[in-house]
Amino acid sequence: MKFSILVNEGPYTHEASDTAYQFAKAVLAKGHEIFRIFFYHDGVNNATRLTTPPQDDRNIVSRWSKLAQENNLDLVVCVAAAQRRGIVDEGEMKRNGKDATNLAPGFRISGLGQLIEAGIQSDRLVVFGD
Amino acid sequence: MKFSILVNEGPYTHEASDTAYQFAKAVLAKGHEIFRIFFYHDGVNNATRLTTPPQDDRNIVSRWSKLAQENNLDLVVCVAAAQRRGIVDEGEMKRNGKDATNLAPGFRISGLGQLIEAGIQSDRLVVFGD
Amino acid sequence: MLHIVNKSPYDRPALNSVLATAEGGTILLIEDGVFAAVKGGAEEAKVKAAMAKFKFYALQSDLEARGMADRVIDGVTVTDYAGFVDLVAEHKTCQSWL
Amino acid sequence: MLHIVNKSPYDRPALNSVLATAEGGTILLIEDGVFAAVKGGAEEAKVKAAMAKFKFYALQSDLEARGMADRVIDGVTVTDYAGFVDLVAEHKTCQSWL
Amino acid sequence: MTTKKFMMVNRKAPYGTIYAWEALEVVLIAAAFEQDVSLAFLDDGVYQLKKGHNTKAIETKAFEKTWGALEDYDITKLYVAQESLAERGLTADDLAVPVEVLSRAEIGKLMEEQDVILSF
Amino acid sequence: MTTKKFMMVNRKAPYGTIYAWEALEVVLIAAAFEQDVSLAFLDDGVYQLKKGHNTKAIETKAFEKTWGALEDYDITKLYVAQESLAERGLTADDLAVPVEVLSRAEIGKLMEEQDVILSF
Repeated sequence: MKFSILVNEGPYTHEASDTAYQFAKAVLAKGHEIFRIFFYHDGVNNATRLTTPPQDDRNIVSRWSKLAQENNLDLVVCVAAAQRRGIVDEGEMKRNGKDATNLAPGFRISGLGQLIEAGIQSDRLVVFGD
Repeated sequence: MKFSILVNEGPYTHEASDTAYQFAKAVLAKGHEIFRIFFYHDGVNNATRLTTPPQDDRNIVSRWSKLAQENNLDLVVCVAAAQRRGIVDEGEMKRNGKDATNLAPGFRISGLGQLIEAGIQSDRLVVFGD
Repeated sequence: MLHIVNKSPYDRPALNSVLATAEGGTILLIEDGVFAAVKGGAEEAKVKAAMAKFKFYALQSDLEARGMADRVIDGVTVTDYAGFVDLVAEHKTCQSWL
Repeated sequence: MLHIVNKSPYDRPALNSVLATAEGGTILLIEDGVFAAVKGGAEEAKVKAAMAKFKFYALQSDLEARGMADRVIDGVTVTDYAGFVDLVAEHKTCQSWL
Repeated sequence: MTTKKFMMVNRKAPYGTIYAWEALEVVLIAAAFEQDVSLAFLDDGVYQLKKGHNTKAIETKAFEKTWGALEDYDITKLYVAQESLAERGLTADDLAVPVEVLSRAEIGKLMEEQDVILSF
Repeated sequence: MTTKKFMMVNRKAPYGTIYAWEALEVVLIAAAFEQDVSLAFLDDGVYQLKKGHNTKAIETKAFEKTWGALEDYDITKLYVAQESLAERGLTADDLAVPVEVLSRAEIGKLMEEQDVILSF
């Protein structure tokens, strides 16, 4: 079965991001496909490579990057939500005249249409948020 | 009278950051002093210069920077909360082996002790959060 | 003490918690907390009863944003940010019931 | 439908909202929602009564984290993430009551 | 393109948090994808529809104009829970746009007919 | 250094959000500054003190050890609302550390004596 996941909260602040990650792992372990994981609202903050969590704590951002790399997942960050919150890739940096990027490996920035497409193309869309 | 302000939520997501800003302006307009504005929890996300809000919307980050500059305010971002969430200045970039910074002008990163000091030194400490 | 409440009384127990904890004092309703200052809802009776022990204020800009400035419960004082600052200054401590 | 509730019943109206809206179905309690699955509290009676119309599940890891795995209300099925995935797969739609 | 039934469930008050606003952005995109979109307003979500929002002093954008524009996007299915309105002392006359006021149970039945439910 | 009476008011459940954990970091710093620190637990905040937290599966750090360490920082004033415990089916025996169980009204009186109240 084809799943998509929507993550609406940032890392550490709300458990939603942890729950979504554990759920995604379980979906894959069950042999299902993940069509897309979409990050919206503060969920876009899962995609900054500038975090440095305490050494004895989980690294939520790199955990997502690794999961994406190992399973060829499509992690999409909403561009409008990312602009409001300062999540930037090369293209956004140039377009908006910024002087740095912070997008972590394995994520890409795109439009909200990618969320609707995920809803259309997937058998199930599960929302994690506050 | 000497005020300090604690901001616990990020920009746009929760009204707390707006309310804190309007309150700070009103404190200054009344002729009071602001000893410090401390950013904790997701409040540290007020301090990223990488945001690009829609053109017809307020720019929360640059609004803080401007207020600080014009009134010589001390805007302090908690270092532990900033590390969890990816808010980085030059020193943090070097210390944690990061490849970019995103701290906006007028903010500085420091320890939680600065919040306690604000509580000790100020006549009033007002908390804005979720 | 000045109690600052920023949560809707229909969504969170913040206001209930103040009323059940503090003997009296001043309650300032801000952000979504201003819904407690609005006439006609199920929470109105509770706020009116609490007026015996608490003085209620509500922030004008948050009432206006929500289209509620014209239906504030009698006895709730509408104030602006300057008044908010004065309330904080007048009370020895303030507590935000987050 | 699968209703996913991640809010404490003592802090938010999410569970009440499900019970007042859906005719029946399955309710999965996760995150702070698992407090609704715990014996002995003021919300227990409501959950027990709702069992006539709803099948209740609670996420084991969230119960364990909160020290509540040993006091789950009889009739609530404790499940892990694999079970969570199965529940989503078995129901045509799911709704997270945020 | 495949057309699915999308319902956006709004249970949060406006302005206190951004969820309501960003939910509306999803609604407009779903309409642009020519999906069968409906909106449900329950609990504090009904406050989003209150007429007369004046957000000048809090410096954020108000909803009212966008509600009015939904019809241009062929979004006409706005369902509002009667119980939630009544609990807050509101009636359909207090709302900025025409809506269908239904009981929670009726909205619950409509939820069962959806393919995708997005909640904010 | 000036000593002030700081009270940290905890009303949120642990793990669902980070507030409780980051509040604890403030408590430890306040103690390092030799302030007169007390903690109040109301509403869902009482869940923070429940004994037997096992966070291995959710991969976050548990509170229990830190509560035990508070005494080393001379933090001994932990006030827990009786009504909040009872509402959740808990008693003082369910808690990971010794606390003073007080009525809400008694905690309300202690709040009045504080210089600074931080809420999370």
